[in-house]
Amino acid sequence: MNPKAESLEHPPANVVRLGALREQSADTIAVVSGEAVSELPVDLYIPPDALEVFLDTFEGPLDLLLYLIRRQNLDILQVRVAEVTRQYMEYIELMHSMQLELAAEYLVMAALLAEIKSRMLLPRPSFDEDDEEDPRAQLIRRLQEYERFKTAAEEIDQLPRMERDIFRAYAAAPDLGITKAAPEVDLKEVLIALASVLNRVEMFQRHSVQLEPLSVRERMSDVLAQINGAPEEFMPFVGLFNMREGRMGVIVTFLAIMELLREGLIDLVQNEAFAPIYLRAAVN
Amino acid sequence: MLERNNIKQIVEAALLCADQPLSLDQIVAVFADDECDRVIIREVIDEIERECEGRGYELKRVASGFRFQVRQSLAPWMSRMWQERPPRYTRALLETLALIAYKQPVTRGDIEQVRGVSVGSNIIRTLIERDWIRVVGFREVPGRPAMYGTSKAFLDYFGLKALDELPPLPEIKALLEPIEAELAGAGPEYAPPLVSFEVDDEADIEDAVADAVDEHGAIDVLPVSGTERGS
Amino acid sequence: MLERNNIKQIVEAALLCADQPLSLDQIVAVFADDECDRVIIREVIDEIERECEGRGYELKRVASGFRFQVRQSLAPWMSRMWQERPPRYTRALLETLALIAYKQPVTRGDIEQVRGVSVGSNIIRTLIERDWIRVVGFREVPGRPAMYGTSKAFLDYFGLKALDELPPLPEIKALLEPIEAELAGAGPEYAPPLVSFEVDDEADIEDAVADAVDEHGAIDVLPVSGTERGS
Repeated sequence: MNPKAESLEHPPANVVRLGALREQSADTIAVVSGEAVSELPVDLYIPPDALEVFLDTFEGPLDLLLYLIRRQNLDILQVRVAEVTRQYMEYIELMHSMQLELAAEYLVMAALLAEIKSRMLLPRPSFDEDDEEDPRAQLIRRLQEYERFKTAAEEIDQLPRMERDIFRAYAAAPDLGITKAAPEVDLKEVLIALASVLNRVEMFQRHSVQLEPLSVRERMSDVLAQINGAPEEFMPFVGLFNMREGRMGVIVTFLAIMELLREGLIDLVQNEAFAPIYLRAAVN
Repeated sequence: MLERNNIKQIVEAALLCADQPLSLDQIVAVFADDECDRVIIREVIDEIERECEGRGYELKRVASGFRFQVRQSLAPWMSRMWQERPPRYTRALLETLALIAYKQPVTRGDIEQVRGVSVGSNIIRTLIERDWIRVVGFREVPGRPAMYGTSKAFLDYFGLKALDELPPLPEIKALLEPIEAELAGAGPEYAPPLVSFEVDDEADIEDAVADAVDEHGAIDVLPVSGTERGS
Repeated sequence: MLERNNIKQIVEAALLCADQPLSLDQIVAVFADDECDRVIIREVIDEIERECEGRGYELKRVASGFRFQVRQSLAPWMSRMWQERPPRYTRALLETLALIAYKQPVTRGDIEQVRGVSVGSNIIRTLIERDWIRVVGFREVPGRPAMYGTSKAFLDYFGLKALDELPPLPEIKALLEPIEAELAGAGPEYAPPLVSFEVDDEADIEDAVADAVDEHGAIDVLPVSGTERGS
């Protein structure tokens, strides 16, 4: 291989885009230093180590292709099929560990690019065969259509909105004599709602939600509220136990404190051995 | 230092968008250090109070601070706004409540993670106003999200002495089965209720449909002529 | 008939303590029949709107009615009052929302067609729970997919009166022009402008190409020898 051609195939920093080149004569597309070059020096695209970051950034193959065209000046129609395929396979490998359903869509897109490329290598069919649309036109249209809505979404995100830019002005109601009627709820409704959400969780992910015994959960809330309501920063450990609750009550409180500790929500503080133990809200 | 008039606008706005009375300290905290001082804020509050004269609301001083409140004399009209049948709670609210009950103490983020859906702040506000949940602390992570737990009022409303009187999970799952069976068994035979309405003028159709949608949720429109029914 | 000033106070108070924006009808309903009429209420609303000038809040008209809101320019101070950060929405959710807003009624399939990825059901659920979208009908194709449209609550959330206040949908932007031109009918005859340059030394070719690319954007390199042209 001629060293000149070699160096052109791997241009140093910015990718030279040899656009609009159609391979009419199949093999020779340019002569550099008297040597025929049959592969385009279009190198992709994304440094491999940035792959993982990028994956999170893209909303799918259309988004990725738009980026490659707009930012990296990739001429998608000149892509080397082998290279695209290799890169897409890398994506798919990564996605395998992340979100499987995306992979298929990237795969379809890689196949489409390969199809476009292979058609361009074949002899051009006579023109008015309008039974089937040129896949390039189709792809470009889809990319353009996607780009419109991608931009529209960005604009919607910029609109002033409640909770971030718009704040409603309220005044408290006077004493109305009647209580503002609140919706009635049957406990069963709450439970059915819970059942359905748990059901959904199981449908989407394998691990199910783990729940502590409810008495412990409830006590965890109480303990936290007490600690946060304490005027000083520290709450004496023994002060949390209500001896009138009996042995069971003490155990529940103890388990609640242990669970809060495990979840990193509180800290236990003791100055020296056998000194009183204090609790406080966890600080980082 | 901000202009006095600007300070007044900000104090007024802060009092109007807070969902609780604001103490003087809380109002001061809305400003950056060099933007104004306590003395001016005090003066501005007095001004705001005076300016409410003749309006439908007044600035009230309550134990925990200042808040705007509609004048007591207007109560008869205000109560007309709430005489309608109370709306029903959404599924999202009930799921959120259930998750708080069973997983407390939890943050909004925890709930969102389980539900896979973002939880609107209005849901949390409604539950707090109803006094069914309360903030029991803050998680010491960036953003210091509030952690919620259920309240005594929650137990009282549902007639429970303690939280562990709620049924354990396996029983809850069993609750869902008859409903699913019903849905599955209904199969292709399931027929949505028919809503019919007549219109004389074609131009009225849209209005009629819009009304029906308001009342029944989504509807299909089937063509019907005379007394015949389309399939 | 109530005094005008009294009516104004009541309207102001109702707007301040309602949970939602109030429509004209809802404001009218606060009064007994003989207390005032629609025309006066309209006038009073205009007056209230004018009187907000110079205050920290304004009367805003959105899709479902009127509401008081803090002046936009004061938002930076208001956000200091909230410990929790406002919710952020993912690109996937915003793109889905944009498609529904601009192309309604659309099915999930329509959205997937444009975005090129499947739309997670949690996105649709979030949008429905936030009450921003709703099912407006079903498309009569196999599977009868639901068609979605946006709601008034969506417009309210973004402070809009109607859909046409959304920014206009961006126009189609050119992409890969030479190919578009060819596809548009220039056909195989389409010839890009020729750029020619001579090099004495073979080693200069790369530089010359790079310069030409800088100047003309994408170029093709065609083999040329002497004064002959390659095709």
